[in-house]
Amino acid sequence: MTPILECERLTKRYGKIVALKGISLAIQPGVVGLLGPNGAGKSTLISVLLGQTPASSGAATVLGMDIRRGQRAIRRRVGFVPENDCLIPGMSGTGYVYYAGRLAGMSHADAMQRAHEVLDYVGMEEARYRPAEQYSSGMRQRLKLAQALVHDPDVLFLDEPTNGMDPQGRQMMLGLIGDLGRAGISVLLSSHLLPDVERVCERVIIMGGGEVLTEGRLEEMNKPHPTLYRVDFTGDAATFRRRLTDDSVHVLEQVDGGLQIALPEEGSQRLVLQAARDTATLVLGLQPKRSSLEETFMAAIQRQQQA
Amino acid sequence: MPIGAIAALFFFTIRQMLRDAKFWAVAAVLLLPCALILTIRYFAPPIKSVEPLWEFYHSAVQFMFLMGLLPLACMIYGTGLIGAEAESRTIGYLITRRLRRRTVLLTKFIATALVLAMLGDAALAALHALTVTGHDWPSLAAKSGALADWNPMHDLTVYLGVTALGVVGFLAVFTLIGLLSAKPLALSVFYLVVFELVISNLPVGARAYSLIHQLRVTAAGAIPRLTKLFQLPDELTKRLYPAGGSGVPAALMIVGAALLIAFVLVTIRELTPAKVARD
Amino acid sequence: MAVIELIQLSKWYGEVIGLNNVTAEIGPGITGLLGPNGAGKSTLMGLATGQLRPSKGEIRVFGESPWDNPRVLSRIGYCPEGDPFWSNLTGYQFVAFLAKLSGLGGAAARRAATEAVERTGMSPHAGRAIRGYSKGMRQRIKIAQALAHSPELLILDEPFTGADPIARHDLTNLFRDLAARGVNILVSSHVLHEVEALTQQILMIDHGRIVAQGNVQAVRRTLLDRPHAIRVRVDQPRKLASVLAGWELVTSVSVPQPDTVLFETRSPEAAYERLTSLILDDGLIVREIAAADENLEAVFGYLTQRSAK
Amino acid sequence: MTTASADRAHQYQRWQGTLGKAHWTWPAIVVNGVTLSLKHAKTRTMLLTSGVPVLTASGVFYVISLLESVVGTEQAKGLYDFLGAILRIDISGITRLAEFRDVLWRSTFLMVTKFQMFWVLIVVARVGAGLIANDLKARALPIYFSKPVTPTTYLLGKWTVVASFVAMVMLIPSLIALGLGTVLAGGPETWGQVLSLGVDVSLSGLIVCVVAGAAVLALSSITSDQRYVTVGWVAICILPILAQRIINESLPPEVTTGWLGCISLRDDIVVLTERLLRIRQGLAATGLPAERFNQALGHAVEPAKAAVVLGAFTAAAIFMSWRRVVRFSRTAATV
Repeated sequence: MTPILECERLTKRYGKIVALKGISLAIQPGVVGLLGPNGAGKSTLISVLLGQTPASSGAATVLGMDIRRGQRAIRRRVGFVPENDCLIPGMSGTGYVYYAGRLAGMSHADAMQRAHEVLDYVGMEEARYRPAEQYSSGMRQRLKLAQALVHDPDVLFLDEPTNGMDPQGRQMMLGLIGDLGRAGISVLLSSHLLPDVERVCERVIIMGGGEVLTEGRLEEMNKPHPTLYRVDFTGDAATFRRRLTDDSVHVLEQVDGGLQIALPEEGSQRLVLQAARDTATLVLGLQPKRSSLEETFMAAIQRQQQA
Repeated sequence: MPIGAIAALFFFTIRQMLRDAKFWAVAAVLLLPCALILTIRYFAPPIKSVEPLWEFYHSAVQFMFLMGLLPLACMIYGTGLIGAEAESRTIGYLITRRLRRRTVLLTKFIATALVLAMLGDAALAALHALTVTGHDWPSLAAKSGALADWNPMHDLTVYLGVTALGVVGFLAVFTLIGLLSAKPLALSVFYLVVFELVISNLPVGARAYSLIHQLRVTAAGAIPRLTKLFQLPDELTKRLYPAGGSGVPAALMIVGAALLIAFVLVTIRELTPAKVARD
Repeated sequence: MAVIELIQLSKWYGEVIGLNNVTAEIGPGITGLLGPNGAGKSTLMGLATGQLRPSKGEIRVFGESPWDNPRVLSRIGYCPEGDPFWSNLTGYQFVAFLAKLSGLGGAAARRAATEAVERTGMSPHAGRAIRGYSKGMRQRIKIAQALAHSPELLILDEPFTGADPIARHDLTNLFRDLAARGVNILVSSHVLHEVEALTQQILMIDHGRIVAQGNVQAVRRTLLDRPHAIRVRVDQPRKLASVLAGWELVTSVSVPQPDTVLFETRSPEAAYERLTSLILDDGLIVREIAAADENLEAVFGYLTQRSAK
Repeated sequence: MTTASADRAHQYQRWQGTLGKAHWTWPAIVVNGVTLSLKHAKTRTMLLTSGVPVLTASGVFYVISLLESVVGTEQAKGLYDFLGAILRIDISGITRLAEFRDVLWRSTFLMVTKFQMFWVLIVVARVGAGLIANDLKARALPIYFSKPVTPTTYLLGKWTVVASFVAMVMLIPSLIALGLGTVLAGGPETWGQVLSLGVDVSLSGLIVCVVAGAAVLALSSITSDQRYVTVGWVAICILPILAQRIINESLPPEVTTGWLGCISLRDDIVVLTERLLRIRQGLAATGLPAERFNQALGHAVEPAKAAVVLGAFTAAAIFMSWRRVVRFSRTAATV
């Protein structure tokens, strides 16, 4: 599959500060997470790809179109959801999405019909007729997504879509993004909220200090460890520990309400349950140690800081 | 009394004022008369006597500067003294610390008044210099009758004082207006038209409440011939602008009243705009 | 002794309700203030820092009303929500000025500012104007000004919004460290795993009313009518699921992923015990057993849905 | 075959339509800007009341035609004084009015233009000040520049919003007055004269639209606070008028008819309108002694100089707002 986006030593300087240090990247279609600490260059990369900020050097193409010459053509097939609120005061939700459609080049009828279609999709009921200033932050986020979808883009850039939203709002937003991915729209989701990226992205690109540190499929980064486990239990800790070590289950550390253990070999979880039943201990949890995205993220950043 | 905190806020207000583009826009407006005088002196035929110079100088200071540009500058800063901080929501930092609200208001008021007074006096001095200097004084004086003995420096010193008094007065009134209403612009224009344009010219006691009148009384007290400028019948002039008279006490009373009400308002009212979002 | 006391406190703006007749005590240590957007968190913090006046009832901080009261306010460090800044100032100037405003002398203020900037990891950026800061840096410099004058009570409104994992990691340790040294902290947020990492003591607000208060587990137990969810990753999920469906103490069973069984029960202890013996007797290979909703997110979801009914 | 699926509405559907050419989005910006402004009741009432003085012009035309029919009789005296008062042209005792009608109509429009300047000041301040400033304050520019909208299209759209309101205040009521006047007063033989007058009036109206639009947009692109733009706009309009008055009084005529006479935009526009309506030639051609009508005319400044000053000012304003908008589209609009 042709990549939706390619960069060749893309660089961007703001005076002395180098925001993008010669990034070379190819992003395949699908829902991709762009992860990185503040100031890693995520927003700058999106802004350069959208042609909102000129690149200092290097080249890049979006959907095969060069970012310097094909700027307007790119914006007809790309949708952008900015991080901060960008409502036009005095306009209703419908009017706002309709206007976005018109700005994308849609006719009056198309824009009006499509506006209501995307507002249905983001679950905006009666509120779409009220002025947008009165919306809660969750509803504003949905409105921003609707304005980016109105001209049916093939690629969607999202800048911190769930930042500052409460759990219901975040779950709703991530649901919508996942659904878009399944509907065949490629999504580039820039965020610093790891749980959100974990929940919705297939692949992740970790950026730091204007460079790409690592990239890859989410499963590889998030593999459960075969033998390292954490056991949560109630009952007499001492007898349980002794019984475990007798069954050659190595107890690494006692943590609040549980034990960090290492199984002798893969698949021998039964030993733990057996030991528990025999010492009248109740196992409340048996969880493999997962190199969570957070650890991969931290490791990537530390490696970059040492280099 | 937390002197350290008050000093910190005092110098912070001054530094922020000088760094803001608004300050240079206000300075430019105050220096407009100078630009005008320069063009006129460059193109005008040479004057023959002191009279036209005297008249132009005093009408420029009285009607254009004291009655027009100075109140405008004080309006821009006065209405925003608390309003600007509230709008940028930085007011929360100032009123949740060591200083009571009225102390915050008073400190910011004094700092702003000081800077504006200096700016006003500088603009006045520039106006004075551009109008009065560069003339062949003796030959002019010879041909002008009563005004031959005009000493411009004396008038300048009087006006420097009057300008400072004007700044303190107008700033106090506009600070109060800024606290009274969410849309201070409309109320300020109303105050300027009613008090400083209408009431200040009525032949009735209410004149005393207009700041401009008090400034004129102060100026006329120190420059007796000034009353010629106001074209009023003699006995009225004597009653309103007595020689040696001064409007300072009355002006300071207006300032005091405005600040007192402002203190009460700033103490009882919520200054942080509430952000309300509904589903 | 309670640090903050709310006595039948109500606050409304026109006809919009901020807080609705709330009586509570926020004690020493770290208290997490939770609730969806617009629930009343910022209103409560505005009242506690003397910026808003109660419409009805009373609020006392350190025993006194915080309104226009320097005696109380100088013992509080307040980190507001959003981005209120004098953006032309550098980070250091911003913190030093506000330290002086809290009564610290020139030299003491400079020292306190340098230390506060250091502790929030902002030293490399302190010399630059705030205008150029990213969202995470703005959060950290805001927190620096709140703790520069070493207050006894820190009121932090959504301190983690916009902070990336590293920043959040450091800030969490910083707050824990401060709490260990006796500083009371009231931290509001709606990103639950942030609060979870900080404290078990929570006060939950929704639509202006207190929905729950106390330790998370305690709050969890009070929701007994809500079944516990348990997730099991096993090699033959269908088989396990069919057996579980037969147990009457199990209220619902599902197979969300090809290797996972998710079921709900009203009596978790009995369920765990029977589950262990079932797996051993039937020789299933289990890879993971975990409570699916012990953490805050679930507790939060139940509570706010309950109060929404 | 209906694909009945319950959450059909919540499924994301692709859209097969085609997007128009990028440049044709500026009418959408215009329509949006105008409708947003017209939502405010105050703006609507302002627009209605601003049309009234222009309609009085058709009343003046009617009086002129009445005078022609009743010239030489007793009532004419009253009508002469009325027209003299309004147009400040003393035509008492003139009997051959037919030739005068054209210049009298043109003088009426000059008077109307001078008066409408006041309304242009207020209406443009009300609708124009926030055009870019509010977009900056609400950080709404990404909406425009994440879509295929170019800075030029954006500016053209916003400028047309101001121009359409100025037209509503100046141009349209004038043409209506002209139409009413010809119906009431003139017969078919006057249509040729009316047509040329219509063209001149539209041209002068257009000049006002261009200058006012460019000026307020330049100011509006500087700051995100609409109030400063309003204060700046009022200052640009009023302060130069005061300065021009003082200069005219204190400097000799040969100076004030040159470059120094073109300081205020308002006076320049009035001078250009006089030239466009060919009033000075018209009044001179009537053979009336000068002092009878010089009150109706503004300060005699060379129209060419006034045009150059206006042109330079408008070009500078357009260039400045264009540069600002390009910068906003470049840095994702953070002021």
